[in-house]
Amino acid sequence: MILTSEQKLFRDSLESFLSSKLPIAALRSLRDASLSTAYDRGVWQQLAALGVSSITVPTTLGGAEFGWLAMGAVAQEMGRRLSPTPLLSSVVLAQGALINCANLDQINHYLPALLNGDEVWAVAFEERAHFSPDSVSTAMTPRGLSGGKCMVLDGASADRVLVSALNADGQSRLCLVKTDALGVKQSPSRLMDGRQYVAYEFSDVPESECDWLAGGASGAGWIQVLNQGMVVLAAEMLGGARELCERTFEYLKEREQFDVKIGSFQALQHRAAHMYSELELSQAAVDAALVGFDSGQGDQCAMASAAKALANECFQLISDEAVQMHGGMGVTDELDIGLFLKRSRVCNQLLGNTHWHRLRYADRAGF
Amino acid sequence: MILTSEQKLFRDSLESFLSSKLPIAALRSLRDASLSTAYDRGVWQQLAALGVSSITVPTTLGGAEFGWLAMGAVAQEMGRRLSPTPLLSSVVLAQGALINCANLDQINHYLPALLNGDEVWAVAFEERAHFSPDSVSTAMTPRGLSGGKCMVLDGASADRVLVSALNADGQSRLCLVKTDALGVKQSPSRLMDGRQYVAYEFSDVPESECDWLAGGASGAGWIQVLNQGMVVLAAEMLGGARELCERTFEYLKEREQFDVKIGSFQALQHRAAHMYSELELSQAAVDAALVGFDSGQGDQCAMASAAKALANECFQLISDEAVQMHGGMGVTDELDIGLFLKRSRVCNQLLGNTHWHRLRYADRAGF
Amino acid sequence: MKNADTAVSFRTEIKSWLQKNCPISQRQPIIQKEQIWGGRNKHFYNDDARHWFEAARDRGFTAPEWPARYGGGGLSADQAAVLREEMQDLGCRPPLYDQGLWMLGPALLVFGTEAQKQRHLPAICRGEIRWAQGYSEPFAGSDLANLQTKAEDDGDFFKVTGSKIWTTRADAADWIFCLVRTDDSGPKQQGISFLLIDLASAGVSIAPIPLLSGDSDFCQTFFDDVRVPKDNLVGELHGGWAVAKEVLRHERQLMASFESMAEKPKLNIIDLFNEHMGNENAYGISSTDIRSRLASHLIRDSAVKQLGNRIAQQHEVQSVDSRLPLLMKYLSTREVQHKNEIILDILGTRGLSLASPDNPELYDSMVKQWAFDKALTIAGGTSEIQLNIIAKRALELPSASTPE
Amino acid sequence: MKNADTAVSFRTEIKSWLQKNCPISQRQPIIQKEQIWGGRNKHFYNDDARHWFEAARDRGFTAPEWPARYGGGGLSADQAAVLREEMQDLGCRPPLYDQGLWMLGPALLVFGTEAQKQRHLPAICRGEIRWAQGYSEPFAGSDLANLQTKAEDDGDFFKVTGSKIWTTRADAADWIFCLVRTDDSGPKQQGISFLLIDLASAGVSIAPIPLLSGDSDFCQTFFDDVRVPKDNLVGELHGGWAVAKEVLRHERQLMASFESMAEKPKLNIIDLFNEHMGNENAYGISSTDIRSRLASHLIRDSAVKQLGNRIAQQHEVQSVDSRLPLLMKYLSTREVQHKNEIILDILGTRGLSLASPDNPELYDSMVKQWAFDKALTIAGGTSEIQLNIIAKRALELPSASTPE
Repeated sequence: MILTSEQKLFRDSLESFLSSKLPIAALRSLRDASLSTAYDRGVWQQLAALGVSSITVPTTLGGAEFGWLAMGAVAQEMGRRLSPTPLLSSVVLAQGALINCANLDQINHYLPALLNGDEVWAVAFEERAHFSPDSVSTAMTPRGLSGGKCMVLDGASADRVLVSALNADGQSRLCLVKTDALGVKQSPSRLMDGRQYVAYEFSDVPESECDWLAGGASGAGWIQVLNQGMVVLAAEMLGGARELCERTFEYLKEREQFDVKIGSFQALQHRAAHMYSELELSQAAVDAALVGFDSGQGDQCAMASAAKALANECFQLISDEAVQMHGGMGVTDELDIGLFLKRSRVCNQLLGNTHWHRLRYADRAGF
Repeated sequence: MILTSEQKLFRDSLESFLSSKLPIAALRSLRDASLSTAYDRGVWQQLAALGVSSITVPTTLGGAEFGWLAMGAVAQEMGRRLSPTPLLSSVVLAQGALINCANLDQINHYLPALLNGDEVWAVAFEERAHFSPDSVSTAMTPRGLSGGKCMVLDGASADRVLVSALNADGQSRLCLVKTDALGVKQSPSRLMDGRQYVAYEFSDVPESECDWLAGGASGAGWIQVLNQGMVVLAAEMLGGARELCERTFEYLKEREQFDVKIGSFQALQHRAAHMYSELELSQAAVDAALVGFDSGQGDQCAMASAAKALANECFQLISDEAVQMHGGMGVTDELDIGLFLKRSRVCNQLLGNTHWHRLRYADRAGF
Repeated sequence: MKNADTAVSFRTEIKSWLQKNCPISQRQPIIQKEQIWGGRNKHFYNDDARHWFEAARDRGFTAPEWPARYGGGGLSADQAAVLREEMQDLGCRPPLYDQGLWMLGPALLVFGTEAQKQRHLPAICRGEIRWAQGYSEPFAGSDLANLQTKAEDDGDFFKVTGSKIWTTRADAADWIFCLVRTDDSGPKQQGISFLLIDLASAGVSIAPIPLLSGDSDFCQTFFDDVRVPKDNLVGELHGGWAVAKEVLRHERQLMASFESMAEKPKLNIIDLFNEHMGNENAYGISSTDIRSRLASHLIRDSAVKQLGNRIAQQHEVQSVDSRLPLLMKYLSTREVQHKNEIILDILGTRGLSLASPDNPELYDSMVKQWAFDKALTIAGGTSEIQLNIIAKRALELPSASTPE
Repeated sequence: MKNADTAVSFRTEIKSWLQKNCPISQRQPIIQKEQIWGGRNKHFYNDDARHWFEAARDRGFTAPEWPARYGGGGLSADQAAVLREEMQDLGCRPPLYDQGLWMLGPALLVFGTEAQKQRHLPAICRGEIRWAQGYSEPFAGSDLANLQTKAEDDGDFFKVTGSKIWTTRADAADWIFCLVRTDDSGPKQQGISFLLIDLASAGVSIAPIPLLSGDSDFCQTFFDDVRVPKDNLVGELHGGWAVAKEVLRHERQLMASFESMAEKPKLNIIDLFNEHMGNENAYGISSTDIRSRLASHLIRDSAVKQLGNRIAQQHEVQSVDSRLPLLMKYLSTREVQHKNEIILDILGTRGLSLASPDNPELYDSMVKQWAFDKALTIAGGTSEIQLNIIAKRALELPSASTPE
């Protein structure tokens, strides 16, 4: 991706911060932490102070307006380190939804605390085990908001949660609820990527606890937020895939078997070359989607689906090959390779698997 | 496949006959022959005299009752040489349908001429561009039999054609019609495999020209005939794939580039080993289905679909790799490699593509 | 079989013996924690397991084809096949799990001295000693012959120093069979010897290796000047490579049939599909994709089994295409991995946890299996080594110093 | 671009020039038989084609970036990019097809003498001479340097003997650029020279090679004591390898962008899908499979183009990741082949004919394209060679005498 010098400077400062504060060891310790911990909130406040929460926010709203390419670069750096942060959950999805789907009063009321890291939010939009954002049965009834949501990223560490639900008029909207509100129950779990995902149960949450986002374009706005989530996740995944490629190619150059470097075996060379080709191919699609968000040009849904579909396949291929090429060491927990492998499978299911995105792409392309 | 010594003797005599009478050159001259020629009928009569038309026919009906494994072995030898014969069209499909779906009078009336090669038949069961034997709109109307069929193998050389059609009661049955009967129109074409395929147009063919096969189990019988057609075709395809493997592996041992045999390049070795693994894997499925026909054990539809699905994938993989590994020579018409490649693509579409068979397998397996 | 009547009566006898001696609970699909492993610290999950083990042991059916004088069943190949078929038919669990049984024993029968056979084989058959395997080393990997663990001559003993990795459950084993270097002056495949070592010896220490699945079924085993009596040398001094290849042959067969040894999921994959793949999302027909992939897997999986049967039948008629057995490990391990990926896709976000309080244990164990099976294409000869072997031995492609 | 105003006015000027000079019929997707090839036997499909060719030729737009003094357009890289964009925008067909234009010319600009440039470049730009390429030989293949065609010193001439294969349409060409061996005493990449040969010379004979597609676009060209003036040597004597690599670089770029040069199907693949994939059979949802594969292809195809754009943008800002261009041929040729297989599957039994009276010509041409494109992963450096190059140059993996 071609960044401006300003964007590069930003990415480089982030990179050194992440290297010192959120190396892969951070994920390892998170695995053993209590289920209520999704990430280090202190580190997140420092990241917010560095501007991570305001990258794509317009200057008119107090943001940095650095653009989506910069966001992609940050996500990629986090992906390289498997950094547990609420970038996707709180910034891209929740804060994105606030900006895209709320009215100006709501934005002015809530945004500052998100930008400075004082608050973190989550978004609850899944009701099924396979991505299906249009399946919404959670609804506002005369007795209050009721329904269940699963797979809420970082949900147990959030101050508020945006819930996709049917409002009293039966329209699908986003509803902001404090996570400690009456009638909200959380069941956190840690999936195999070491990250926290929460199932929410809403039982007659009083109307007074619900703030419905009520911007003009909330339907289309929410779709665009999901598109942005898909692409930022794809960028993060490619960060992981790139890290794996680099580690694996290094290993091929170092490891000796049968008195030669294993990287001199042509069968492995061809597979390595294929991995690298797939990585750069996918990167091109992700970059194109990021550029598309900045320019507003092109079919945003199609570009987002292309990016996520390729990132899914690419990360799965490369993590499989990385494990196999590392041989016995690849299946141990001593190396980090397995952590990336497990992350790849979680990411595959998040925000749409490959087939889902292919079919959406086909829809958009008119066949 | 494990043949009895009797079966082996039979296969070996066939093999030497085919090598002298139907080498690949026979297919090459067929390509340039008139469209009305599907195969050399004189050679076919010799093959019939050798017993090729009676392999699976019960001795009670004058057959040899050599079993389906022997049939598979013969098909494989024909596949190795791309031999243009009506084995699939006239013996496995048409004669098989006669035996499976007709009553005894009909069998006694028609079978002898088929067994001794005096007559050859075709079967017309396709109405669409993708295999769909259940889609039958050809029907007997008060004015006679009317409808259209496509992809009739060897149709223009057949004396009679079995047509899947709705009888006067609206039941789907097979109807035997002489190919020169009133109201029958044929349009032959030669597809890229050099073989003849015919589109038939039936316009008010008089009832008197139609002999409806009327055995007890004509529905189930016809499905089993199709199963047998699928597996014999799969055996033929694997014959082609095996021939390609042998030719390609020989080429890898002979051809020098960069001062070494190209077969010493590990990337090619791994791909060759993979080709061979896929070949033997598919062979196991085809053999199992053939054994299943002989024993009557197992789900015949599931085994047939497994065999055809694997043969499709295997022949496509191996023909692609054979072309690529032969380099520039692989894309010329000088070598025979391209003939196998083209045959593989025709066979893919005949009697069901991979996806069709996977879904049928899933149906049978209950998911 | 020569005499059809004998065959029929043998089958009848076996069937009724199994029905009598194998309790119903031991005919259920096996669960890992209920497997019967031998050894000094033998533990039975319940009385039925103990009963089944003891009955099989006393009849020699823990090692049906081994000679009766070494504690085996003394069955012919044909008879053993009948026993296997009948056990499969009833769903009988293996009465004993042990690497000595699977790998060391067959090699001892070929290479062991009479004294070694008498000492070790009965103890294996009877589940008295549990064995671990000590082949791989941290710096050897696929290049097995590159091993560094040294056994120095020390009179009546060898003095062994070094370490072995991937020693499956060495922490629960009593003895280990090891490849050690006794001479490093010549080519590296020479100068290797095959030693049996009591893990209770002074100087042995064992550390589990955590895997990406979260389990630690494998260990690294360290030897620090461990004294091993020279009686424990199997085969020639410096001639251990031949013994090792025999063991390896059995290990690869084992890996190829790994699935049948492994814990069976409580839900088969077809039921899993039917239970989970409804019209789940906006692109509801996306289950067609998984349906097609599952069908493809099941078709290939059947074909792998059919290929295995074909090899077995060829053995029976003694007309073996020696190329076919080379394919089994490569094909079967790939297929297990395909299946696991399909399971993950069927489960969707239900199936992403290795251990979670609110996730049904069933799904967790499937995901653990996915992670664990990533090793199948590595252990016991990587897929790359398998392809090298196929290219060289089955296809006879020219050598480019391709290792195996 | 330095001066935005200039840029805008240049773009405006180009657009209006194109609109004026490129007839509407020349803005349709290209059909093979309507391509404009140069040469002594130049033939125009119709007057529009002649008009478009002559207008482009006179403006130097057959070779926009070549210097005007050699008949080119004399445009800067930025200006040429604007021209390309505007031509693409209007759908203008290439005004001239020629291997001299694509491959020889760029190499002559680097390695040719002034006399050679003046003699050959204008004739190329003006479509007066049609060129063929003579690299491959029957026994060389990917191992290009292993060539055997000999050029012996014969005073003011070379005497050339041997043969070249895969000489695209040599039967229609006027001249050929060849690699020949002038010295076989040293390493094989040395002792090669780059010669220009008039195909009208005595001793040249040409035989078409029939392809599996049924066409014969390629020839084998034989040289039997052909006398070639020494003026026709390009680059150093024995130093032809450097020239060849420059040509090859352009050929690989050409192969990567082959699709845009090739005949466009009259029906795009999405329309083809919509037209043909109804609920055709009992397993009617099987079109989901092709739908998914088609989406996958289109996604990858877009990504290949996006990668190409990224490389172009990097060129603009002069910060090129030199690894990326190495990927293009491998990725793009694969994708074309994927597309062709999907087309076959969409067409089903409608699409299995290379030439048949009752099959619409449209489908035949698609199938021919399928067959022809099988060569894309072979010609101009096989995919295997591309992977070797990526492994070595982009990934810097250790050499195992992997050829490129």
